[in-house]
Amino acid sequence: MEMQKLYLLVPLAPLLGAVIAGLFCRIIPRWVAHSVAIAGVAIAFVASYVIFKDVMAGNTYNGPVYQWLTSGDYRFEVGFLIDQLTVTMMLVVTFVSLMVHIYTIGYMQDDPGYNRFFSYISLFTFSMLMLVMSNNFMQLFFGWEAVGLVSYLLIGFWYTRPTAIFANLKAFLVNRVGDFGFILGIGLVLAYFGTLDYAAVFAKAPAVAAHTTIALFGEGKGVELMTAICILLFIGAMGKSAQVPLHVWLPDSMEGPTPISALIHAATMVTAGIFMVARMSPLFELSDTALSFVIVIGSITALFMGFLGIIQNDIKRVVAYSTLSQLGYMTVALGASAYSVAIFHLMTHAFFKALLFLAAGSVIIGMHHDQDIRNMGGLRKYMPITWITSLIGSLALIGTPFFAGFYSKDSIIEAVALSHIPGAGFAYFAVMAGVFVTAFYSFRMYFLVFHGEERFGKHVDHGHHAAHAKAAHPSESGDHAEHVEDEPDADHHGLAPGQKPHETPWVVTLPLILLAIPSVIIGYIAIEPMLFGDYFASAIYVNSEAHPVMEELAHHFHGALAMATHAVTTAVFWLAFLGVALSWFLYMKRPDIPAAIKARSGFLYTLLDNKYYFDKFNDVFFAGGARLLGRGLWKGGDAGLIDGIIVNGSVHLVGWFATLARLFQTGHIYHYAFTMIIGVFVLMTLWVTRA
Amino acid sequence: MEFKTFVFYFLSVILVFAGLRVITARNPVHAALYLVLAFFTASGVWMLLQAEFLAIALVLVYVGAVMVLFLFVVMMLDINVDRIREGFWSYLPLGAIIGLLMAAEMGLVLGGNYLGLFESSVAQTSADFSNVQAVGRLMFTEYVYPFELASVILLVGIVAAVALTQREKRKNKAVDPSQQVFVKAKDRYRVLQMPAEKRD
Amino acid sequence: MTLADMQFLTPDLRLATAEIFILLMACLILMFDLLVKDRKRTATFLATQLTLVGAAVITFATSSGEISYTFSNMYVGDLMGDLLKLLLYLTVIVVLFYSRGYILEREQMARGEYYALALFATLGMMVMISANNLVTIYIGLELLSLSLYAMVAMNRDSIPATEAAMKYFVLGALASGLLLYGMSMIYGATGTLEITAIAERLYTGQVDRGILVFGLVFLVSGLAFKLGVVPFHMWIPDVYHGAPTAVTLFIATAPKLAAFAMVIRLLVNGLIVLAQDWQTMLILLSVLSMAIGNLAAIAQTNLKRMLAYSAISHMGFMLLGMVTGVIGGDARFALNAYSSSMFYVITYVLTSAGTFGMILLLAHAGFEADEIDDFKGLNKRSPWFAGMMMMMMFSMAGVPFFVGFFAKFSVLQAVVAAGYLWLAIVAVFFSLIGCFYYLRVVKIMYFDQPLNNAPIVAPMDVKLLMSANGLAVALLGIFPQALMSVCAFALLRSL
Amino acid sequence: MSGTPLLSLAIWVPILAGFVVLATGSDRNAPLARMLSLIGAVAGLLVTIPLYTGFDMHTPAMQFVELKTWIPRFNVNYHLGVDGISMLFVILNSFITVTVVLAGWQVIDHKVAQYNAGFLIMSGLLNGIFSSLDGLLFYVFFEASLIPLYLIIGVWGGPRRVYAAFKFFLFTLFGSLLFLLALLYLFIASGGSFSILDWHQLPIGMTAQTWLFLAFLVAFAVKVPMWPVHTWLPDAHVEAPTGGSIVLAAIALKLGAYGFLRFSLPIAPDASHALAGLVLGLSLIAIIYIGFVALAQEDMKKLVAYSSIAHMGFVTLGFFLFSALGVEGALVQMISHGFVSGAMFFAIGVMYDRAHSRQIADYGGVVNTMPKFAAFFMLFAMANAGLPATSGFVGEFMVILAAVDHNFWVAFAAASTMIVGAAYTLWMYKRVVFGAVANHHVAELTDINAREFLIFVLFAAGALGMGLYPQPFTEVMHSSVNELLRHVALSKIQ
Amino acid sequence: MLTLSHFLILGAILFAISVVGIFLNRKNLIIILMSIELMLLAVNLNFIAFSHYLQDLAGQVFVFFILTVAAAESAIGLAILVVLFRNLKTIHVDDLDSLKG
Repeated sequence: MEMQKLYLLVPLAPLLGAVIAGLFCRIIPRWVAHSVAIAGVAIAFVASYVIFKDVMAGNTYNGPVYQWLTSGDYRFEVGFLIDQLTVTMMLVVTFVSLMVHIYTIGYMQDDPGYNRFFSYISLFTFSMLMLVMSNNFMQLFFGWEAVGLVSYLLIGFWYTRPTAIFANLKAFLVNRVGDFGFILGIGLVLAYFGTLDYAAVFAKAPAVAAHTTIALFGEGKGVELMTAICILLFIGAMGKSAQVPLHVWLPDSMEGPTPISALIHAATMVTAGIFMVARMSPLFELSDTALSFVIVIGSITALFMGFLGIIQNDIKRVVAYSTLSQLGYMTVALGASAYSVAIFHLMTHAFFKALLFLAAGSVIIGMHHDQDIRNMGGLRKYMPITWITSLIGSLALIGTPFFAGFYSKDSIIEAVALSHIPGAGFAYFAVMAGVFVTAFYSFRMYFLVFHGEERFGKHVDHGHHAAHAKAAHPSESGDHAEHVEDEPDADHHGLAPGQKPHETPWVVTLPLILLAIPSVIIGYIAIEPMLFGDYFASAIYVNSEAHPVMEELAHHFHGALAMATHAVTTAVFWLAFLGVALSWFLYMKRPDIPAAIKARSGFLYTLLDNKYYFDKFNDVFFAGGARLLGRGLWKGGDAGLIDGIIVNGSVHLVGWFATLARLFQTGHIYHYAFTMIIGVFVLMTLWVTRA
Repeated sequence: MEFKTFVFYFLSVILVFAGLRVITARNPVHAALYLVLAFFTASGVWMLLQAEFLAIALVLVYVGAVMVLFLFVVMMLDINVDRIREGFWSYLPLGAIIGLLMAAEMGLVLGGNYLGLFESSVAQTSADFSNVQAVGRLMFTEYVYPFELASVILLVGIVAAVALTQREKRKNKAVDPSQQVFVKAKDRYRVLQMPAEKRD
Repeated sequence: MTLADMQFLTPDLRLATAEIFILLMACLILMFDLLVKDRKRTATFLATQLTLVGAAVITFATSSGEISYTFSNMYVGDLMGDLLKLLLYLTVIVVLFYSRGYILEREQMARGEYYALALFATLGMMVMISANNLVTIYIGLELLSLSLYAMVAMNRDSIPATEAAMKYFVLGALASGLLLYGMSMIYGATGTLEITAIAERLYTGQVDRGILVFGLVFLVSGLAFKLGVVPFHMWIPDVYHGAPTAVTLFIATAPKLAAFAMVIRLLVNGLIVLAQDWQTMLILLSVLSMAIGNLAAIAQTNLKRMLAYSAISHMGFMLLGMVTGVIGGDARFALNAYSSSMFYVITYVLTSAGTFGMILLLAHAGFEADEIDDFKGLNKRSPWFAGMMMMMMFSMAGVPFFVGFFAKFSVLQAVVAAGYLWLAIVAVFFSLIGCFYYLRVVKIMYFDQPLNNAPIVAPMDVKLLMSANGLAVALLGIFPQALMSVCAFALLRSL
Repeated sequence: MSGTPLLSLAIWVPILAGFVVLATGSDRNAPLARMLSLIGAVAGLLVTIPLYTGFDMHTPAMQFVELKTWIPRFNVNYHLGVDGISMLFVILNSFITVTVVLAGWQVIDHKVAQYNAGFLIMSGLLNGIFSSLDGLLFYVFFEASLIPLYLIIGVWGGPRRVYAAFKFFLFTLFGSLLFLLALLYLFIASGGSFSILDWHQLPIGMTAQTWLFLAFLVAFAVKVPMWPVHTWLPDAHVEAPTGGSIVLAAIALKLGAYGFLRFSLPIAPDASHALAGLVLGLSLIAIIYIGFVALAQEDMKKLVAYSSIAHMGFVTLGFFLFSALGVEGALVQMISHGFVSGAMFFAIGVMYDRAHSRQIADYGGVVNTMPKFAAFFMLFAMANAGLPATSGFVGEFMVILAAVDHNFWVAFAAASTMIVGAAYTLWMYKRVVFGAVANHHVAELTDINAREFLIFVLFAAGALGMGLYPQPFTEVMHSSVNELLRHVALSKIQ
Repeated sequence: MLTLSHFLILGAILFAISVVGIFLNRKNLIIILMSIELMLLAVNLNFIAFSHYLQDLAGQVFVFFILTVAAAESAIGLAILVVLFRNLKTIHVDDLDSLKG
């Protein structure tokens, strides 16, 4: 009983913080808002920790909170499933969230939307917790959409920026495309299992899956039910976790304030998809086709999004593309049936990616809201803490042995190597290549920001922000001074000539440090219990006969230390090393070469610069096409055919008949008499011939 | 051909001719006179049918009263004869066709020897049978109700005709002195401006 | 028939007391009026109204509820007749009230003759209602028609009025000729002029059907003229439009009751055996009326003219009830069908009186208020009367809760019961079109700005009567049962 | 309590209040008229509360039944009663009336009494529709409710109000006249009964059922409205005053859908099954086609009007899945749409009152000057896009799930609203609310006042309450819906 | 041998003539009034013929009433005509078209 109240406390504490900070955002002072919000998340974190301990003691829970809806034979409930998987996610979410909350105090201190911002991120925490703690698909979907909503709010936080409100709409809609598949998947689950409760569905799944095909494409062209369900659910995951081709929203979502980007991309929203697939492992295990689909999509994302990271100049975008790539890794792991590895990577990635984002934010503060890495360089001297923590994060990201990222990433690569699922071969190539690419662009950014020539303060605007500035001030010449305060960063970004960057205050650096610690050690600590122990035994199901990846992986595993020391002998390590070395050579030693390559590579560079034309295609085909279609249907169908021809046409026809009928009334007696006589005549003719 | 039949055809031809002339006559006076002719011949036809009272009444009432009234009005109203033919010929074919068709159709229905009503089946009334008396008796007994009402109709005819056409004369030529007192110069005369030449 | 056979019974005058009373009073008023110096003719007016009230009392008192004949079966007294007569008096009383102000402002009409003619017309209608003989029907019809011709022309300096009178007269005479021709054929086929006797002879057979149907065509044409259904409707728009509104009001209301009675007497009482034939003819006319009436009304700008076309369509609709009485020789539905028609006519008369009354209410010297645009912004000038007019319009359009809906409903019900689903669809379709122009009047009153903001000046009695009329339309819509059952009962006891 | 004629009160209290308000006459007494209307509306709402509290949710039978003869000549009765399907709409309608009276409080400054009376009378008539158990009584209320709305659109509407009012009236009348014929047919076929409940038991041949179904379909499709007879709705909405739009969207559209449940499904079940494909097809067209059309709109009201059509597409879709989940989902969608679309129209009205434009292009950056408003508007925009935790989600969710059960591709098509619906709503929101202040009109906007705040709170309470805990709304439906489905499953052909 | 049909057909011809007279007439209104008289004459002929062949006097009585009514009718018709002439200064049929449409 006691624990159940605690479960309830975990999501409700941040919700309360969000509600107070949100509803009274115009009344309460800032300190109240952030205190309330931080307190809420802190309570959630502490409670999560208590629950974690409880779960470790073997007390899992699965039960309803209240009955949301009943209809026919179906019952929809709001309830919690608390097991190892859940509690891991809860800890990760609340911890990262707490860090972000604290960091926000410093980062947003000049922003007039301070209170509102706290409300949003607390609400986001709440949504994410609802998502991970859910024990049924309905609530999962609720959390799923709710994080979408908050991400929409957060990306559009600076609502006067045209790019921001464009990005948030895009994010929401692209996510909706995923949700579209997701809800259909849920629908199929309900249709064939009669319930949305995880436990019940998982219990029935093998029996139902064994002999159920559904005739989606006409009679005789059945699709295995499980394949259909899993692919549809995964489409949802593709939206949330930004897998190709639904990844397009993520880079643009960098329009939000940095901590948000961190929160969304590192720990929470994007990992929802990974979490969901892991949660659905009992279903995915039943369809090899679906797993193949997952692994192929994941590997494409991992490799090709990594390439894009190479050419980005916006510090946050580089990190964003690396996130995309890492999400691809996780997805690949899922596809290889290594769910626990995916979750493991999710966790380590949460720490080091949050760290990287927050560090990037710190740099941005230090640079007075200039985000272009070409304007940086040599910041090491001015921002030591940020430098160190960034280095740790980058090392973790590229998979340096002993760092957290190493353990998880290496496990993924090995798992893929061992997998026999169709598409695994391509996936293996992709992840291997990805290692090199990741190392290259991570350190490209690192070197450009922290080392080398100090390029700031020269007032060289690379044009990246010009658009921002312009769009944010459409009426700069006007007298709207009062609006300037709404756009703090737009007002004074970049350092003035001669100005030096400075280290950020402790509220910013403290989370960096706190995040740096797990980025280093969590892999070493957690790999054994998480991957090879029975930690996830009850939460994740793997069909070890069909997909013996984890068992074989365990075979090769001889302890965390051994794994790290052994790494030097693997290709993975050398690939990463090569990447770092190359970036050092190109950006530190011979900075002229990249420009030359850029100039020569022509088509390839254009392709990358346009992000494989996904955005253009979507803009033209989907957005433009939909508007065109809408306009066509409106003007042609509604206004033209229905109203114009049928409705108004009938009216005109009636009007025409009316005029005609009037014409008969000529006013002349003889016509009147004639009409009467004709009447008699016709009647007479009809009846006389009849008689 | 029996004499009665001959008389019938003879009268019928005149009747039809007169009828046609009524509607085609150029001058309304002629038309009225043709109508009189029609009434006379019709009266003859009615005689053939042994409706002596009505035959006489037709001549008396119609020719004697109604047609005179018509003529009187025709004379009274000065009618422009010039415009009379306008449009007549263009409508004639259609009108004639409809008329002929109608007559043909009616003839088709009425032409058969039906009801077993032949001249032979009609009992010849005795010479002392008075049609007038019979009709009169019927009128004042069984038909007393419509008879009274017919009188009301005549009354309505009178009332209406008077109400419509009577111009009330001013009964009194006196002028109100109070109005006379307030008379102004402009009430007494008006200055008219007339153009020297007629304009369009 | 020989003289010896004739057995004459002294007529029972009691049955016809109301007619006799009206006749006497009309003559008295005619004479009395000569003595009256009052330009307003208040005394004449009051005497006329009292006459009608008196007639109502007499009719009520002498009504026995039984079918009884007198004047050698020329006259029939039954419940339907009594009911229609009572409604007739009421209608004429209302009409005269509404008209009073209007005719006072038009000097030539404000004469004793106007009232006398109105009484003669009423008498004519009473005769029609109680007729059981072709002669009586004809005489009654002519009495009504001649009075109306004169009344239309009463405003004799008005060109439209005299033109309307002339058209009415010529076409009316033509229609009389058609009716008479038909009667002559019926007479020839059956050998009698008495309606009940005709029915009997038809039942016993041995009557030439060809000539009967031939006569029927003419008879129906004559009736159709009186009802004003297509293609015998041509007089209606011009006469309604041209006649002084007070007379239009008269023509548009009371004679519909008489025409209905005439249809019942001639076709139902007399020629029910030929129902198959005349029903088919009437279906034709009815559909045409609904079509032409509703369509042509749309294009009108003159309210009187619009209402004239609407009257055509309403009479077409009313006929739907008359054509569904006998289905395949089965007369089970007759009572239902005819009583729905009767209900329709009565409610139409009520509503129609209100609408024309509203025109009279707005009219004043030199201003006819008969253009639709004259009603612009009426809601601003007088919300109350705008509301009344709106109720009339919605009632005519057949929108509940107004009585017009129940009228349409009961007729449609009869049509559907008879299995003429297609006919019901046609009727409904044209009602929809018809709805447009009623809505337009409401639009003019409510959505548009007034052309002048003058408040409505009218005597209190007229205002009260108008309000009562409007409320009756609404109240009968909420409680239609009483009138419906009265109609059904009256017909039950009379057929 | 059982003796109190609650339904009669629900019908006649607002109507009488309407006449009382009318009696206040000219605009000199406008404050009095407003106060009386509010009292009338609130009283009307209060008398409906016992309908819920006293409702027995375990029986499918009609409750609070009142039966009096009305027109014995045609066996027409004043027969009222509600079941789990209709009861909620009576309350919803009375609730909406209160908001409507409040919504016009300051905005309507001419013919105040007539305006408010129009809404009160209409409220009573609409309650009458939902509680009629007699076919003719239903029809009478159904038709009569056209009049007040016609006047409201026409008198207080926008520049093209005449066209819109006529179109509205004639379209709906067109449908309802065929409906009348269907009623008459049933009257004859049932041997002279107008009782809807009797009709439910009436065996009817397949041909007759088909024709009846089609007649019902036309009538209700116009009212819902379904493609292709929907074009009156955007016009009516655009021209109607705010209150008119609210009632139109929140209640009037529900009449058609309600008609399907009361008439089409139970009276012609075999035809319903046979022609379900047709209705499903039209519903899907409504969802997809109209969704795209909404995307192209430049006028906010028109956009929301089109979105209403799309949402009502879900309702008809849900009905013709013949499953409890689908039908209840559709009912939930109807109620939810009452809150959400009402609120959306009110929000647009709030902006219109200030800037006198409904063109999206005339706005931009409203959030800068009206933050409170923007927050509420966001909530309702999200609800309109079907976001979980708002009522908009529940119905859509249920219907989509039910549709998957029926046919995957139907669900696939229906679920596309997830994308398109979000696209048009949020795109509009973005263009209107977000961004920098677009022009001086926007700069001069003032944020919502206490009255508007109150109305928004009322709507928000409905939308959020239903989204978070829909069970109280659905549990009262179960018995009735199950009974209905049982009925629909039985063949009427003998 | 005269039969009923002879008279009826004569009546029919007269009736047709009068009808044509009414609607073919673009001339003055008086001709129309005369056509109406002609039409009544045709009807009367029918009645009398029937009366004769049926040996029933009722038809003749009817004719008597028709004659009476026709007389009154002509009086009123002519009165209207006179009034109309005073207003329009014409009784040309074509000029009566102020009411139409």
